Amino acid sequence: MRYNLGSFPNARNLGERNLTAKNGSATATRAKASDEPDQLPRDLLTREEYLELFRQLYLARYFDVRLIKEKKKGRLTGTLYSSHNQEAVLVGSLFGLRPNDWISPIHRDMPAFFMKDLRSGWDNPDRMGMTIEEVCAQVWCKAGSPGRARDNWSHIGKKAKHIIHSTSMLAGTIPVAAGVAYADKLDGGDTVVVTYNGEGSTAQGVFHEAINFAAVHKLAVVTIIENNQWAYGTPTHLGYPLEDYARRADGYGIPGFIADGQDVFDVYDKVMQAVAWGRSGKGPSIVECKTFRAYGHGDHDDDRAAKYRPPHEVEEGRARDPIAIAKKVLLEKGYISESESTLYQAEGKSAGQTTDEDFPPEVVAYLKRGVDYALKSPAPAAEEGERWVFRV
Amino acid sequence: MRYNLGSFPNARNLGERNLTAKNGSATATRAKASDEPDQLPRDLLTREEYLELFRQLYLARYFDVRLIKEKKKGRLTGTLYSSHNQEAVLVGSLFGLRPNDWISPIHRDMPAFFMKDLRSGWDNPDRMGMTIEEVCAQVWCKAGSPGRARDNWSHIGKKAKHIIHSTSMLAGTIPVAAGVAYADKLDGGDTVVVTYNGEGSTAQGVFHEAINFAAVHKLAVVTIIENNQWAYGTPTHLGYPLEDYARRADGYGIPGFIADGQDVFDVYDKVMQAVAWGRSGKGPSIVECKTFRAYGHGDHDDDRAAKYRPPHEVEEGRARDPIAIAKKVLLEKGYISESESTLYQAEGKSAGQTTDEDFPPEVVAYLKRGVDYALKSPAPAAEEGERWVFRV
Amino acid sequence: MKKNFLTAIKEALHEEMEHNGDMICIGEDIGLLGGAFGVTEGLQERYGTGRVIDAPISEAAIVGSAVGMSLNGKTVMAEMQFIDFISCGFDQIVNNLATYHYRTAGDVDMGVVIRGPAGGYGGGALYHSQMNEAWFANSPGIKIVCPSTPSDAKGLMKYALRDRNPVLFYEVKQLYRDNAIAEELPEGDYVIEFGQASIRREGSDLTFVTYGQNVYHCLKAADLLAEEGVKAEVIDIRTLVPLDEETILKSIAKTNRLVVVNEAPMTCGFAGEIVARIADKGFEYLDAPPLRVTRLDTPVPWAKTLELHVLPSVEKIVAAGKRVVRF
Amino acid sequence: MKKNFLTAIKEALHEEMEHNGDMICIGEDIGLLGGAFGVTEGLQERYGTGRVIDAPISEAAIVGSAVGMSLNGKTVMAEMQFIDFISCGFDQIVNNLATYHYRTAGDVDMGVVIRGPAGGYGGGALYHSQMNEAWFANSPGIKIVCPSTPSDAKGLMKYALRDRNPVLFYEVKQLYRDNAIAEELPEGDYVIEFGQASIRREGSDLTFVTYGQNVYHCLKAADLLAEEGVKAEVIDIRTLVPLDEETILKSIAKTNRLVVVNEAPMTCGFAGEIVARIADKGFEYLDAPPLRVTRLDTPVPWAKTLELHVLPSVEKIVAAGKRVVRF
Ligand SMILES: Cc1ncc(C[n+]2csc(CCOP(=O)(O)OP(=O)(O)O)c2C)c(N)n1
Ligand SMILES: Cc1ncc(C[n+]2csc(CCOP(=O)(O)OP(=O)(O)O)c2C)c(N)n1
Ligand SMILES: [Mg+2]
Ligand SMILES: [Mg+2]
Repeated sequence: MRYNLGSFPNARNLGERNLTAKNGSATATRAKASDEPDQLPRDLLTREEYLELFRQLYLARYFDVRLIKEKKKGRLTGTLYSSHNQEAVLVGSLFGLRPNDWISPIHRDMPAFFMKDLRSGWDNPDRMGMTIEEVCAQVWCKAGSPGRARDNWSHIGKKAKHIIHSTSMLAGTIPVAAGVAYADKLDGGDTVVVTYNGEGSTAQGVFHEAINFAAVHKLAVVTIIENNQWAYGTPTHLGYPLEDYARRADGYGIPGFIADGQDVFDVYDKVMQAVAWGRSGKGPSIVECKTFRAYGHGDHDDDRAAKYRPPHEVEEGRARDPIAIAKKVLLEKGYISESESTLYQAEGKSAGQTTDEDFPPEVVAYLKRGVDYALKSPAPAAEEGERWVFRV
Repeated sequence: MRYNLGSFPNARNLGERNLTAKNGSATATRAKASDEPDQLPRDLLTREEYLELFRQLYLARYFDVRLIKEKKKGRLTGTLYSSHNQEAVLVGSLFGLRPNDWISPIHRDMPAFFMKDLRSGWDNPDRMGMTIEEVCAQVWCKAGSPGRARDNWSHIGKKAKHIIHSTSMLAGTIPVAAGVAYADKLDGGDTVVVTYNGEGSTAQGVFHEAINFAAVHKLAVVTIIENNQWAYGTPTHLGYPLEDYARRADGYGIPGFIADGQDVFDVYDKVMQAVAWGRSGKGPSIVECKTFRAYGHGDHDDDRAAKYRPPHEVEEGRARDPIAIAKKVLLEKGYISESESTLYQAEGKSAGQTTDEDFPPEVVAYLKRGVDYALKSPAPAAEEGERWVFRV
Repeated sequence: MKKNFLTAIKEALHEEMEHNGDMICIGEDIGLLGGAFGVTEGLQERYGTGRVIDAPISEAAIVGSAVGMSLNGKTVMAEMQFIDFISCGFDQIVNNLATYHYRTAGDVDMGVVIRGPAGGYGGGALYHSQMNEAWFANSPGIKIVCPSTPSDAKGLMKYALRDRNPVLFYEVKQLYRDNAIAEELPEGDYVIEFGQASIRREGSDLTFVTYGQNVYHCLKAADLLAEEGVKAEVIDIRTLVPLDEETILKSIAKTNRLVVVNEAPMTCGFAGEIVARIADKGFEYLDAPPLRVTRLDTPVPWAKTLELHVLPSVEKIVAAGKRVVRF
Repeated sequence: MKKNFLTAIKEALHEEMEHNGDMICIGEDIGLLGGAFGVTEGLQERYGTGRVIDAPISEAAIVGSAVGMSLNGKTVMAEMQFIDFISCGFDQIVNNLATYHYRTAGDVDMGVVIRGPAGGYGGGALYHSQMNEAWFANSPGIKIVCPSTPSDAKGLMKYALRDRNPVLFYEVKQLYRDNAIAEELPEGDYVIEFGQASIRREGSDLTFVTYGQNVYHCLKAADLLAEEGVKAEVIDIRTLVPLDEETILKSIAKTNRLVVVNEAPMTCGFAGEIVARIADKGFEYLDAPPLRVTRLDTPVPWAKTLELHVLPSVEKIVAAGKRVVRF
């Protein structure tokens, strides 16, 4: 027997991967040019909206930083899947949605639960998103969580707020999203359902079944692929033969957009195009956001990740901090001044390096409200363990 | 609540479907031009090989016709999934394989089990295919079947002959094929694995998982999509949003060939290109063969199918009989004379309309051997029902 | 007019589609064709392609999208063309559908009924003969139904489609067109609540507990035993989850002997579950070992000789009955 | 040197990879990372990317391709990152892998071991806590193993990798690095044949039958009962399929009392299977109802309060022990 190992894809031979979206190189099927808007969606945003997008990046970052610190201090249970360095994907994709659009965040998208429809007012009680209190109560594993701490971390949601709950089984929520969209279409609605997925998860069979079903029925499902270059300890080329995961779309004849996941405005543009496509009845689409996972897969993996990932790649990946990139845009546009731009300097810092001073005070205060609530919330009573198996 | 039914794909509104492959219209990713052979594979075939291909069409047709008649007489148990009118897909795809290549036929591919490596001699005992006796014993549900009548109809195979057994679960054999190819590659081999699948089955999750895996590892798996326009009672546009199922390939960056499934030579050409691609280590590919299901999904469905399928579509689909099309080519090439061409006239006839005179005598004799064997073979002994749960 | 089992289910579906404008049906070939067995015939013609979906061959997407439709206000009937293919949608059922109410602390309920033709004795071989209910009985959050008569089928199906809990509905395909069991269906809006076993024959010497087509094997066995003076009671549990333990216990208190019959593989099947519950809660009643007559721990093979060898038969049931009364 | 549970399994894998040049390992993150828990550490470095495959996140393709590799002459270890995710490869296991030998009348055998971290008590919530062995026990053709000590884990894993039958290997992840159970591993080529229960503690008053981490809960319960003068025997079955009924029956013949403990949901779980078998074959030995202490029929919830409420505890086991001795 001859072993012929050389010809197998080798995880240890990463070669050079391109961590950023190449402009104009999108080989994936795109929405037809005639369907593209005359101006980029961001051109319609006001200065205030630009600033709000920017502020939300800080909010997402601060939430993650705070959780990392709490976890390090042993105050949280379960695994933390950091969204550090991937905030632009969440903020940019959520910002342009209508309040009653649906979303389904997954493990790395914790901030999405309270950032949905944040535009309707951070403290607006009618806002179509979860409250910071609810999300913190969940993270702290308390009865105040909407799921009463029955399933962990990102496995929450809220029907009334149009946030779909996921199981752990990756890509398993895409068919649910398709079903939600189907029901909405049947009722003559025009909401869009945005699902979040890691690039590794796109290999799941149910990913294919769900997108195929959505494509046949032209359902308004936007599938965001957060391509952070790693699926746990597996690099992208072992999960899919092509560099651009957006090309998964080609197999269904649906648009596959590619966004620079570090540029919140580019994410906003591409997602808004996909959303418009869906809302107008043209069907599902995929938006691949090229980003980079800053830390380990989960916090338990930080040390091992430092070994399996090439240091230069990590450095390069972290260097493109979404806060820095957005800040540059705001400066260029003259929406903030030089001196304003140095007020909060969270960018380029690891969680441990940041202090509260690196974030706008309203961001710090917002989270404090959540944490205070969580700390005061009790643990669920033991007997609840046997409740709600069936609806009675 | 407003119902908005009009915008759902309507099975009753078939519109005009194109039942034949349009030359040059293959929108699917194709093997690069530089990889295409200078001449078509068929150009390398001798006159004798042309005639053998032609003869094998009769053999496949006769097998099916005989089974239909037996079933009608109530002599067979289980469901018959007729391959009538789809013979060119089987014959054309099997003809160019090397003896030790692997295949995995499914429900509509019964003739494939004994037609594999038929080129090595119909009666060659070392041939890498199953015998007509074995296959008939299976159809007659007898102990002489290689599976001893433990699973039904097409659920047979033979490890030593490199024929993979399928379960009923559609597309479930593609990962098995990928595993076979992987093991072969690891051992430094260069066999190719050809899997057969209906177009409807491509919607299964495991189809996606298996092709993705094969594409990542560049495994020599050729997936043939027998697009016979119907998946049981469901027309193609309700299973996939695009007309050409070969475009499934685009999502994996692998070649997607389209063959005229009624033209045995075109099937041969396209499959041989796919096989060469795989054998040379370039990875998996898909070959969509456009064909048409002559009867019901299974024989139990003949009457209902006559209702759910538009008569003009059935007429048009049956009109392009693969035997007639091959005959025309042989005539044009001068490989048979006008008078030879009228010797056997199975083409254009339904099973019931044919007699043994419509087929070459050696074909009739070959099948007789199988049927005689089957009739003599005993039913399996009851106690065998509890054997082979585990290997002991 | 007497109606068969299939017609009873068809009527239930039509009535619920009529009554509930938010109900959707999804499955392979259920619309244009009307289903492999014709159970859904006429539905798409009447309610349109929007509410009656001919799905791609994608069991996971069928179940998963049913979950989403239910989340968004619908009631969904999802057909598995054969219950055997449920294995391809397995994760969506046990981990998503079944747990949704639990993990959301009641925020979300699931109005999803998964139904399909099931069971052996028809020469269907490994993949068209299964009774795989035990997988789901061991997956908390799913109700499981398996009726044996047309009227039970209708009443239970209508209840299932109104219960905002996931329901798995096993339809014995050998009974679909069995004229011997055809019957007049109750008038009006006939609904049977879950958790009520039906005593199909009264007896004092031993109790057969069963469901599905084995009900008829047990009734036949009871006939044969009666010829020898042994009076067997036959209980058709009708719903497995929830299980009517009370009726079984009451019977065992009287007969002191239990034989459970079903056609799933023995190990970890629902027959063993009934035995285990009665061995615990009815221990003092039992005068003989509680027995199981089930499929052997094998797949269902194709050839008739083989199939009958591994499945429960009237003979095997009679033998088990004799064993417990002679103990 | 004492070695922990995880090391024992790791050693078994390394030894079999060394000994069997036709063995392949496949799973998510098992190569470059060395597995989520590190069980496969060092394998890819040593045996290369050809024999140790970092698979895409595709459980069905992992199992299905393992079937194909085995068909083509290989022995395959397929890892589920958590045994919970086996639901995504379910069809390939129960309908393809498990039945291959049966439906080919022995032409094909399957040298495939599926292994993965399993079990609760770790705050893993619904999808990182499962013991779903009953699904497979009800699916003929799969052997099922669940060891509780490092040496059992090693010996059984090596046997599994040489048995040309499909094997499902449940590794209790809470035991992986539990120093309290670390032990010297037997020298040499240590292999334990399936179907041999291990009597972990002798006793004469009642018998606990269990496996996996509940072995330790039962031992602890036996300690507590001993303080009250009750002598409990503790049997660790080690393999569920095949099951060593003889050892259990012998014990019951002596103690006349049975309590089965496992952490799967009660209904149709393996605890019920053991009860049903003993209720049949050991009926005359039993002086008290055979009891089960299992997870409640709920998913495994996250918060510690909730999780402990639904899982078996030493207290619940002691209570069941008292109930049977006082009966
Ligand atoms: C069906 C399934 N298989 C395996 C896992 C274990 N798992 C959790 S996260 C993960 C990696 C996911 O990678 P990716 O989709 O790229 O998302 P990322 O974590 O990078 O954001 C794996 C393998 C799972 N949750 N579900
Ligand atoms: C997983 C699964 N779901 C459903 C079925 C039932 N079924 C058998 S054949 C068939 C239609 C297949 O259509 P296609 O793949 O186009 O093949 P064709 O019969 O047209 O050759 C269906 C739905 C099955 N066998 N497996
Ligand atoms: Mg990733
Ligand atoms: Mg077809």
